[in-house]
Amino acid sequence: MHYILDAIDFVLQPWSYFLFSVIAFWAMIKYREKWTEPAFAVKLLWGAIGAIVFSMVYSVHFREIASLPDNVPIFLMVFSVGFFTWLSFRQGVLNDRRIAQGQPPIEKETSDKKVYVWPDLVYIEFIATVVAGVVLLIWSLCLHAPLEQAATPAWTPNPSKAPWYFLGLQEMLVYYDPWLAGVVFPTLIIVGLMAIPYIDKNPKGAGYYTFNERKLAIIPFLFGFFILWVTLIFLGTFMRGPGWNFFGPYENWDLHKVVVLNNVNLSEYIWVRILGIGLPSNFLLREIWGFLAVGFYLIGLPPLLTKKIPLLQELLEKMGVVRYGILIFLFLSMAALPIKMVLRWLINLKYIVAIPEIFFNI
Amino acid sequence: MADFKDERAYDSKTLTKVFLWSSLVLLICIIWMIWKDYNRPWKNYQRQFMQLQRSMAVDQKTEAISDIDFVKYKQLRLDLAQANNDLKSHEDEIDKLNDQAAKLDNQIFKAKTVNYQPLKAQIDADKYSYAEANKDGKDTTKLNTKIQSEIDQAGAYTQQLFDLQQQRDQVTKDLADINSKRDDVNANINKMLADYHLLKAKIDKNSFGFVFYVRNAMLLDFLSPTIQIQQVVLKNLPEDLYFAKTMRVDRCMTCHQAIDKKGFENAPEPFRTHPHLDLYVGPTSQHPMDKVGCTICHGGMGQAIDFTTCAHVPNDEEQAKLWKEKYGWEAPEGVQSTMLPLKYTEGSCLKCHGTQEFINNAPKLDRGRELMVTRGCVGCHKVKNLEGLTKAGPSLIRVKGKLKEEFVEKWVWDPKSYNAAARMPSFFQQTNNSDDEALAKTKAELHSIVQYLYEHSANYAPNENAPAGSIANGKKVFKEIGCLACHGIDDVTSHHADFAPDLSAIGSKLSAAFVYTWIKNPRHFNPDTRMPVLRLTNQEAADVTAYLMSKKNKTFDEMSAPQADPAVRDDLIQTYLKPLYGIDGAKTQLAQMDDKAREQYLGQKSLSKYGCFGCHMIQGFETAQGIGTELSDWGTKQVGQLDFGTTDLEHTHEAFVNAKLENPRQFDKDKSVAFQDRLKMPNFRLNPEDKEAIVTAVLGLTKTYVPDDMIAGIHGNGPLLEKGRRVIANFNCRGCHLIEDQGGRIREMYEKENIDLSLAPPNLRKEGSKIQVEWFHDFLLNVHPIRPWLHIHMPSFHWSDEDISNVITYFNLKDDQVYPFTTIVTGQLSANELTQTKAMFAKLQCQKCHIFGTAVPADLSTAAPDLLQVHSRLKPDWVVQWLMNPEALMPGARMPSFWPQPDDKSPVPHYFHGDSEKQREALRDYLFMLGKAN
Amino acid sequence: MLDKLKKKIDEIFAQSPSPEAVKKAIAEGQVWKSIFRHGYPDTPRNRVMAVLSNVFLHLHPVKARHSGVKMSYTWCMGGLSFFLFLNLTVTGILLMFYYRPTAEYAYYDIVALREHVPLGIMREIHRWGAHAMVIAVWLHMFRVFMTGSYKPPREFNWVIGVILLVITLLLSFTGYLLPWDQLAMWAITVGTNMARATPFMGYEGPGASMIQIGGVHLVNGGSDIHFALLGGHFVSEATLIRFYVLHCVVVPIVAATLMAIHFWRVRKDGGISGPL
Amino acid sequence: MELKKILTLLAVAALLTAGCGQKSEDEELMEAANGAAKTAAVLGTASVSGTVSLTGKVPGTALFSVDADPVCKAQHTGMVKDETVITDAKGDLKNVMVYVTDGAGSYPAPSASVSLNQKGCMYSPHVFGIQVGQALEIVNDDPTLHNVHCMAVTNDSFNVGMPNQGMVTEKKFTKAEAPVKFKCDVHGWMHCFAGVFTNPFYAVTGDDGSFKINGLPAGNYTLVAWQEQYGVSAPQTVAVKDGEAKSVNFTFAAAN
Repeated sequence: MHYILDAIDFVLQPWSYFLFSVIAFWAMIKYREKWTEPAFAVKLLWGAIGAIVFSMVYSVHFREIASLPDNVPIFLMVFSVGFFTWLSFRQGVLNDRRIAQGQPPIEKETSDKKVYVWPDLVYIEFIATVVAGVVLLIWSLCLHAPLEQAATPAWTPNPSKAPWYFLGLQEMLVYYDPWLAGVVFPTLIIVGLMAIPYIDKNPKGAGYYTFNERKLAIIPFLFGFFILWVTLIFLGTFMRGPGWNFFGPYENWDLHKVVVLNNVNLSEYIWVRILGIGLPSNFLLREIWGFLAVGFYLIGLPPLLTKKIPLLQELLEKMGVVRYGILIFLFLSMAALPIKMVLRWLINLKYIVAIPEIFFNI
Repeated sequence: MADFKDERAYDSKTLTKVFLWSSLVLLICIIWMIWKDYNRPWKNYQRQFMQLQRSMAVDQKTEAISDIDFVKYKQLRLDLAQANNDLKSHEDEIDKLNDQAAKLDNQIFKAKTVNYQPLKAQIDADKYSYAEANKDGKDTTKLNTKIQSEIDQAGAYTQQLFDLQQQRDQVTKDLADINSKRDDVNANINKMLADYHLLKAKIDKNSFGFVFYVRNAMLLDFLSPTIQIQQVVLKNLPEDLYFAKTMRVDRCMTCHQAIDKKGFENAPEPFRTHPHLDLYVGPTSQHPMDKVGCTICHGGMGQAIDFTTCAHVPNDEEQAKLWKEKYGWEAPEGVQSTMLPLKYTEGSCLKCHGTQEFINNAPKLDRGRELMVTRGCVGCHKVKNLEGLTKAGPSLIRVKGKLKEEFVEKWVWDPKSYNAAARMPSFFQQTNNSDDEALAKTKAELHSIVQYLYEHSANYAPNENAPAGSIANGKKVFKEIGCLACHGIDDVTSHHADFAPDLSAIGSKLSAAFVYTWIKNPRHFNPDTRMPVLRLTNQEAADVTAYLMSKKNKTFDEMSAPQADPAVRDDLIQTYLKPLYGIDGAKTQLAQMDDKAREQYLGQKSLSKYGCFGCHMIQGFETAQGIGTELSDWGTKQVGQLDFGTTDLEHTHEAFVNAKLENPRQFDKDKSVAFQDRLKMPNFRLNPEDKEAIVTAVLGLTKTYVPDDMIAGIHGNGPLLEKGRRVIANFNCRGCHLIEDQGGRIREMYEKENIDLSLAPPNLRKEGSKIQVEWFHDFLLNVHPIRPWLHIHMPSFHWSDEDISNVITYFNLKDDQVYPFTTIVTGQLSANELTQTKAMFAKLQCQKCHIFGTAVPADLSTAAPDLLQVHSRLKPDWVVQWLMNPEALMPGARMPSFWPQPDDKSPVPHYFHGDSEKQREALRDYLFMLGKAN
Repeated sequence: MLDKLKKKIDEIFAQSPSPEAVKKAIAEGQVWKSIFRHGYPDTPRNRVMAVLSNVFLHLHPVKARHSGVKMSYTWCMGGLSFFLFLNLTVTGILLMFYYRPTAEYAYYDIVALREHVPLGIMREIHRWGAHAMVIAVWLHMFRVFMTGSYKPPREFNWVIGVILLVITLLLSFTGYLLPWDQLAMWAITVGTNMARATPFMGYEGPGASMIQIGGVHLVNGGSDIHFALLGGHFVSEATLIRFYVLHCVVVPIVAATLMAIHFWRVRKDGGISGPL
Repeated sequence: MELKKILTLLAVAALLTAGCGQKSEDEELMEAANGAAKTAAVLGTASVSGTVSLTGKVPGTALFSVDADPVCKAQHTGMVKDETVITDAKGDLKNVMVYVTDGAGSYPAPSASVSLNQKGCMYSPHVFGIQVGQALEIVNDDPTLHNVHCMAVTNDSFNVGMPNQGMVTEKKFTKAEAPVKFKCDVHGWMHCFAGVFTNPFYAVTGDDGSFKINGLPAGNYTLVAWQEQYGVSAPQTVAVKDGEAKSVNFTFAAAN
């Protein structure tokens, strides 16, 4: 059995984990008709439960990590997000079929009718409250809240992890410096979320589940939510061990694991390796290539893309310059993370712009 | 339901059903929650303890009843009946008196409340008005008169009250008189039944009655529960939480209910009494519960009251298994301090006693610390309070004159092949340097080390003119004279000392001339050696030499020394040179060295690498620092900071240090480490007891905050005492002598071989109050036999003046002698007294055993010290005490007591009017007088 | 004798009013009316009254879209988030009775909750409730997005929702430090280290070194936003009290205020969304 | 599980309190008073007897000199026989103490005392038994100094000087202990042994190696024999009925 575990550990690397999640995401979108079928979904559920049971039974290490009290919410999150994704896609798919046949969505059938809030809504609210109370009580009765030894700066636990819901951000720190990963990107996430209603001018799909009518809104949102948030939390919880090194889910967290870290800055690539000149002493000159690259990415790329891709042109026309500009900026910002990830894996790129003198590294 | 048709999203009935069931489940959960909150394991232990106490009290009560003298009891009952009967005839009188008492009580009450108290209040109020009026400048004469008259009146009332009270007292007394007989009998009965009543009350207290259940019932137990958490708050031993210190609170006794109660020594855990109540926990012990608590010694979370969360740690696998079954124990995780396994608890003594040389009541820890010094742990590892001590191994400054090169190579290559009991640890042929390549390299290193040592050795020539000796007699002398106090040898199995080298194969190591010279005068070879001179005659020394030279290890002698390959040596040298000169530079450097220079170079590097100078004096390494990790607070190092490598050991401190001592190199297992970077700690081949002792000592090295006033040995005379104890440890005085009732290890041989213990070296229990300082000083400088009948000799040590004064100060302070410890006061005997004393002296036949100057008793084997030396040797007060009860001063003393305590049946009742104290003083004065006269 | 008694009992039962009558007497009595102002809500009027006259229920409209009250549509996640918030408020207040935010006591007060405080389980409820709330809020946002419910006229309420999401995370994060154990301290250390890198405001952030007067850095380790957040260079006792106040006073007040606006806007923006 | 435990506990406790609370102090004490006479331990009528012998090569009797003290010398002619191992021709051992280690109760000490004489610079008897609380009368019959050095471990040790002829010292032991060594520090050869027991069931073998233990109540007993040189024998068990006389023999193996 440990061959299987070892094989999984061997296959799972940061890049492959990312690749697999992107493939899964693509499959989720592509084969939505298939997997939203209840029968198939039940199989998926059993598969997920089976995978976890398998891991718990055969890997002591996984069991230990998974049974840390503060990691239990992760399972709650994974399963609830999974279930509700299915639920929304299921309803979306059904509605899409109806819409394709020229019928209104299911919600429309009853949305014009009104019901008294007492008892219908109030009652289910009560029930939901009671059930939630039961779940919370049982959870609390069965699982002690964690309490380790008293706080002391005298020694640092390894790994030191942020609360689980921030592990996505902590994972970003691998690829970007804190000012980006910890400050700029979170701010952009918040701003971007707030901007959604003002950017998404698609009048369709309000008040009912649908996919086909809102593809352009749903795919980027879910990519951000699933790939860049939820899976990164999972990764941060189960696969980041001492020294924030990557470990397979069944691999023991060895304190002494050493990982090759020969990352190279863009400036070194160009000045030293390609041009063979050596680094200029002035940092602005030194980082000129980085500035050019970033400048091109943020300023040059949008017009270029817009010109080349008809869909974007259409959007520009529909939305107007300002909205479109913001949209493209947010998209590029979101794409910055996967791009840097890929660059890191492919060419060991450390920084595109590296000016440690003023803590300005990109 | 309603009579209108409405749009509904849900079926009401289904919703109701769901609501009903989920609410029910919620209710059950809430009940479950309250039950879980109420039902805590510690409560169960307290109930069990009540049962235990109750059943014990029931047994004790039965015993108490059987102790009652029932004849007397029955008589008392009859007496009581009689007395009660008698009282019947006085019924009228009693009634009358009672009436009178009631009436008087009423009158007193009235006199107080109606007359006196209101008037008193009025006076106070008037006094206030008077003061106010005076302040305002008003006329106060009238007021003053009023107050005066009121005071008079109050006086009258007081008198009235006094009279009434007297009458009342009289009535009480009259009543008591009438009842006196009955009350006396009752008092007698109660006295007789006191134990019985106490036990009955105890049984009641520990019974599960209705009140018990109500007081401890769920949801009612916040009112006044009998089952409660118990704790001690230790204000003077705060716990250091880094940012702040907080009070240490120990709640262990919540379950360990009998920990400070006598009588539960054999009770099942957790109700057992502390095994050393006289020392710990007991209110009169040195470590009382309310001052010291539990966790400072045992570790663990004092505030926790659950078996697992308070961080119990089992002694071994077996106990762990038992605990898992019995208590659902889990290994503690994320806990401030886990408990020390019980077998290592002594280590905790170091928290407060760390600066002390030995702790006496912690034999395992003392042994462990001694081993850390004698085995050389502290040569490489810095350990707080064990610094600057004599090196563990012999000096190699003149090794050339002592050992053959071949021997040294064979010896270091594998010390145990020479002598399994040797203390020299094994550096080579260990698990991380036994592959062919490493073997070749280590051989080269060893060869160079020896070359270096011999190149850096001074010359030495022993005395070659030893007479021929007899092995048999040598063996006898060796065994009897006291060599065994420090050295071990395989001919003697009843005692094995390891303070100095084991001599079982010494003949394969040294030359006869060296041994002879060494025995005669060790300082001839090494001026700093601690080996003493035993004052042997030339013949005796030659005999011992002959004996020791007969102790050979044939197998070892026939072995050949490991062969070093110069090519491998050159490779090794290059690995040292490369980082400095680069590959080509290293080659050039090497080429410039001749063969000798190469040996010297590698020898020096290897000595540094293995840290040989930690234990041996080596020329060129006089100031080198030990190569090991500092261990001063190793016990509180985070487990995460220990490198367990790929071993499958449990991740605990005790597992680590045990494994490290078992096989220090195993942590290199599976690793790819360059030859020169591999673990170097040698294998000490410790036996299990010694290993456990060292583990105890190492685990005890912690960084724990203890306020200065709780630290032992640094207050008052502490530092002076410690200086003396340091000397005692350094010269292994306790190898022979019992000091502070510890040590005297050679007695083990006497006990095992059934030799009379009075032939063993003396117990130095009261030496400070016994021996005069001047004599003590002279004796230590120039040792001479006091007890010529003893085979074992007090040797002549090479002590510095400082050592001697430290030891003498130590003994005197320990016995509460007052500085400068020299006052000698004796009495003077009158002529009459002298006559009586002389007669008494003859009567007691002291000279039957005691030497008296030149008069020596016929049987030396039962002889006792010279009485003519008493005046210069002994302190007068001690002599008197000794005469009274030798056994108390020195258990097992041969000197009998002639004044048996407590029944003073003196054998000499007629002298000094039978005053035994006078008699003893007179004898003392006589002895002092005699000594001075001679 | 027995028969007589039985008869008597029967008589009493016969004379007593039927359950319906009792119910009616109660529901129409003065006391009931004074409290509820309406009868048992099984007629349209009473149902309307039930919602309108009850301070807790009046958040709701009297009637709602049929499609909107479906569990499959709303997942009840918004409601559950609110329930968890209330639950956390109640357990949090109880915890405040036992907890002192100082370095001496904080840790051992939590130990006491675990070991022996009556109903110390409230710490578990509080902690797990907090985790559950984070998830519930995410799912609520997910649902609102998937149903396109942020679309006009609900744009602004979505914005408030996003702020509430951030507030939820902040509540959880500030509370994470309070047990004052290694887990807490280092999670907060990792989490707050990023503040040092805030552009211009953190001393390790880009641009901070440019803010200087006469060679003196104005933004340094003792003056940057990280220092302000922690009350020191590192997580210490000062941080504990800061986070305590943030967790128990500041953030909850902001959260409650925004929630009120959020709920109010739900009503004003047309209740639960539905297809037009 | 816990609940069940507590319920049982409740029930047991209720019974206990009910049972005990009923009996008044008077009743309890009077009951005990009437029963008191019955509880004292009573001697039985059974007996165990036997012989202790030595197998293997019987060592010759060692001799030693007492000339060191003229008083002692005067009372003996020539060398004195060592009493460590004394056998008769058949190899039967004298001075072996046989006693019950298991099965016997506690018995009050008899009022008669045991006496230990120092006569001719020898202890007599050389081995003896004594009960806890029984008086030991130590007598010095010699006109020289003796000291009685009792090397007890469990009991309090003592060391009394007896310089006068005819001097008597009385001692008692508080705990069971066997053997207890006595010696004289003035005369190195003088020593003897006592066994302290809580019951009267012990005997010391005579010249012919025989012993007899009387007064045993019916029951099962474990016996051992102890000899100065050879230590404690393997235990033997014996069951006796009232009036029965059983035989138990012990043997020691001499070291060759």
